[in-house]
Amino acid sequence: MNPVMNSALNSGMAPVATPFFFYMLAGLAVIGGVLVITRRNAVHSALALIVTLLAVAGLYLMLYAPFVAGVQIIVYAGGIMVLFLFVIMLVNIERSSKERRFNRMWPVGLAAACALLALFVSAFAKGKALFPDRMMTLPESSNTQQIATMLYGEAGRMGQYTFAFEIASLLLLVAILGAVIMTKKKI
Amino acid sequence: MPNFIMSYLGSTVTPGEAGNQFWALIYVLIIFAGVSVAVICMNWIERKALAHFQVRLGPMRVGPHGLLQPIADALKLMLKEDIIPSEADQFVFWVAPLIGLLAAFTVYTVIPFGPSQAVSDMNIGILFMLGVSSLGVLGIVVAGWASNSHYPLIGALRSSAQMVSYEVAMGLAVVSAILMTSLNASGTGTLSMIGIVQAQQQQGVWFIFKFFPLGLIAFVIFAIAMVAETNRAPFDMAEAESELTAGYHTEYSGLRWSLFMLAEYAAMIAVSSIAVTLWLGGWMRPFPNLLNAPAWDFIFSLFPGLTFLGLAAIAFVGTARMPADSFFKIQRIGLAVFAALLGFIALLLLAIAVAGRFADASVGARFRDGIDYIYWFVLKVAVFMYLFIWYRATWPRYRFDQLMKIGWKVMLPISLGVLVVTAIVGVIVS
Amino acid sequence: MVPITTLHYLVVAAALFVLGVIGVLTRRNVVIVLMSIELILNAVNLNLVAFSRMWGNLHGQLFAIFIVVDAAAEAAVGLGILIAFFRNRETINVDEIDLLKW
Amino acid sequence: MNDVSNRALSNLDLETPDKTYLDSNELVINMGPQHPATHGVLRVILKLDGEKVLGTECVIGYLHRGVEKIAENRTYTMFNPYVDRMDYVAAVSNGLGYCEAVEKLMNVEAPPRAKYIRVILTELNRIASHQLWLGTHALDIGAMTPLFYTFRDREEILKIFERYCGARLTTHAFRIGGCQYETYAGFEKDVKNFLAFFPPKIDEYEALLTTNRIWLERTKNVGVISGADCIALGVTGPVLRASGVQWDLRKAQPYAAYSEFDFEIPIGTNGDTYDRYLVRMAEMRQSLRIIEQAVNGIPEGPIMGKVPKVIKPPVGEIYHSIEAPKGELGYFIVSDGSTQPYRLRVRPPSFVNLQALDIMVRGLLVADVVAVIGTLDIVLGEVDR
Repeated sequence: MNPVMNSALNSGMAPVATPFFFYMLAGLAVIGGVLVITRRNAVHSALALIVTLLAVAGLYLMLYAPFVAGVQIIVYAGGIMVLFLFVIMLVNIERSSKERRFNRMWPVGLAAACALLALFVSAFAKGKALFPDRMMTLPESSNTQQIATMLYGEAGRMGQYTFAFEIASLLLLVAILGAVIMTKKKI
Repeated sequence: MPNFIMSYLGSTVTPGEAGNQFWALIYVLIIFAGVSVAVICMNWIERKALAHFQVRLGPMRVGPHGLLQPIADALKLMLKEDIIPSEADQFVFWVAPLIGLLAAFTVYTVIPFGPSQAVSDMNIGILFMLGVSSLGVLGIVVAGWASNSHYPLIGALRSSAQMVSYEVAMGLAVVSAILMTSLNASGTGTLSMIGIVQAQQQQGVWFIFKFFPLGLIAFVIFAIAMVAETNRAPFDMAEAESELTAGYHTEYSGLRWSLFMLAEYAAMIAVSSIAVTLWLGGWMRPFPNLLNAPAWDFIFSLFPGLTFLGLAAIAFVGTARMPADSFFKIQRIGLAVFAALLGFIALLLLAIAVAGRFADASVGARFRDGIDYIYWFVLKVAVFMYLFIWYRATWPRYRFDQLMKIGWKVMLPISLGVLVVTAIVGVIVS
Repeated sequence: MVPITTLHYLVVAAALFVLGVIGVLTRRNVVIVLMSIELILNAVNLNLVAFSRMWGNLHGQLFAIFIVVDAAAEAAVGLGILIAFFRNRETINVDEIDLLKW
Repeated sequence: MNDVSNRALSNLDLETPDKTYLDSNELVINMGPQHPATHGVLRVILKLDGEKVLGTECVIGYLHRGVEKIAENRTYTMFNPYVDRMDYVAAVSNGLGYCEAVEKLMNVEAPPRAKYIRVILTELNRIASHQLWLGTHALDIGAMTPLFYTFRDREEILKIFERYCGARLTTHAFRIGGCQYETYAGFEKDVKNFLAFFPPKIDEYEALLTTNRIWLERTKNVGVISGADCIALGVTGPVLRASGVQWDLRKAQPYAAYSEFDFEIPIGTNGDTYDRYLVRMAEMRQSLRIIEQAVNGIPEGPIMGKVPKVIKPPVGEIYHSIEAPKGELGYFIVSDGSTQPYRLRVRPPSFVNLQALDIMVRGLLVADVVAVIGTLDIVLGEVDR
């Protein structure tokens, strides 16, 4: 057994934040994002969005957030995007695919977005010092347990986010009811 | 270089965990080849078993007892013209089967064939698996839409609704099994596939028998949901032949169609692996804690070899029973060679078992154990695959609204109830 | 190569955010507008998770999970409104959805 | 009743029942003529709301061969084989109906032995037809296996046909005035063997389906049609009887030797697909009863009545109908005294029963359309003629 392997074995996990994977995933995400807003056909947009979502899930893995990555894949790629595709198929898009892609106010919108971009650029350029160069190595193997502890608490103590969690579940319930009522034909 | 290759042998963790990209790649290739071969075998077995259920013979012409039929089929499908309808959305039509295939095969990165016989041991293993296998529906939906035809569209709508709703019950059943992993001294559960099996080993019980009948109910719910999830009979609404001609792949032909089939069977094996891992003790042989003397290890390690020996015997009997006509000469020779091959594998496996017993080198013992683990895992999965065929031969097809009714009004409440009761019992016990 | 720092992730997130904003402001198809909103939410999530790693605690990841919950609720309600609207008006273009009452 | 016939007549009017909403997902689907579950070349245009059927329109005629017109250009004897090609799964029944109609027109009667042979073969054919129906119907609903079981057992019946007349499917078994062939040696033994062989097989089919949960869910309360609706539409056969109307021409207007046998007419109560299934299963058992009585009491004697070499019925017209496996099969023949019919009209049960499809499937789902087409037991050769 060579020493390199040994050290990798001992540290438990080799560092995953290699620049190559970062640039690949970031590139995929941004290209997907561009395709989402430029494709004429909504299904193509949805497929591009799925690519973006999966790439972002990969980025989460590189940020030592495996649980968030899993949730991203299950909820976003497996749930929300299927819902989107379902709705795209329900509404007839043949007509809209032949029409103008962008609305009449598109120069204004583009200008506003550019202004936002400029704001971001200036913020990142000027406030670089605000984002220190350090990258913590989070304990990956107990990530899920720690998130659970923060959500539900432990040893009979309420977690920091238990109340927020309950509110979120209430929000979901309301959303389900709202969606069901709105899509019903006759109320 | 030999040193580099050898470095991993004798290790007790997965290559992903060891950070060994070389062995991870080898494992990926082995799994890819293994799953493809398994799908081919499954194809033959399904046709044969289904035929015998239905008082037919099944494929008999291509090779002895049709053994070469899947290969002939694969060749035919590859050579067929790849038709893309002119009104179809070319790119999406082209890419849809690949999505399904990718999702089905990606799942295998975390399936534990043994404590170290997996590509990687992700600590969100089961979450990853559920998530990625749920991506398969995207391929189906998109294929149905891209065909630009009514039957595929209805098939796609059906399957998306079906898979999304059964995922809920499936997920809840899985959670109740994950709850059981935390019933150990430290009180921490795990989402890792390997960890789940090890938890069953530590607690000395397969989760299907844990808190009887809670584990059993959760398992049954999962077993039903996984049939619906893979669009197999009696839930094969998405490709219901008598209603929608062929459902979402009506417009597909040739290689692209065979990719859908490959994805479907790979997904079947994948969900069966989840069930085996969560409830049936994964790679563990029967009674690993009770019968743990080295002698028992040895006896159980003979099983793979004996199984192949049995298969070889069946093939030899088949050879002997073939008509003595000269017309069947080539077939007889072929079957005899196949039987000899099986016998050779059997002898090899038996030799490894014996060598592992007496030569106590770490690599040799590990190799023996590895074969043992993989054998028991594959055996358990094979039972599920047989059940899939059995369902298909026995039952009529559910109607779509009945399927949704069962999913939402029966399976979901039961799985929620099982989850709650499991949690309560778990708290009381610990 | 430059080591990957938090700022790298922030730049990716900013790019996704701006793309999302462009989509929301310029596209006519409501479905794509909703997808652009998902893009924006993802950009925010990426920021939060990157910050979580920067500070070495999990609050950012938790917030990301809450945002995913939010996104699911938003998608369900948004698409519900969309279907109800399409059923009544047979259009899904934002600039034709301009009546408060009919 | 009037309302029913109006609904049946407004078959082509595929209006959406509720117009308060512009429906977003109204879909028109063309089911067939190339479709695995339309039993041949039936084409059904379905108007769907999602998966709910709003209306149907049957397009038929893809298998039209002009059988009735051919009859006008053939002598009575020469036309006899053509009737086998209408309902090709129940060719014997077709031949029986035609031969009896011409006999009635000519005022001759087949001798008793011929009548008994006719009854045995016709009832065997009824069983074969029901077996084929069961297999394909179950396959439509998704159960593959019964198809192969029924085909395995149907083979025994076809073997008897083959030994009797040389043909398995289009038998051309009867002649005007009686039967052409005397029974072969061992006919009675073969039939008796079948009588012993078949009852356990019916139990086998029933074990697969009758109490199967999925089968019950798929067939109960699906495609319900009331007895009054059936009568208004002229639906006959097992479909009518499953709706609770006790109407069987074998009892109502006995023909051949049916008046001499003791059997029951199974009827249903709800008129749904499950009842039609039960009625046909019971009919198979009743057919066995008839065959048993016939084969035990078969008289000796001639097999051909007194008919001239050249069949030349007197001027006149006749309508004669029999209970085919699918319902009332009637022949209306107008004779101008020549060797060829002036006009021949067939009342095919499948064609008439198909009219009920629309009112049976409205409001159901696509999957039920397939089940209902299967339960109507249509044969397109007979619908199109």
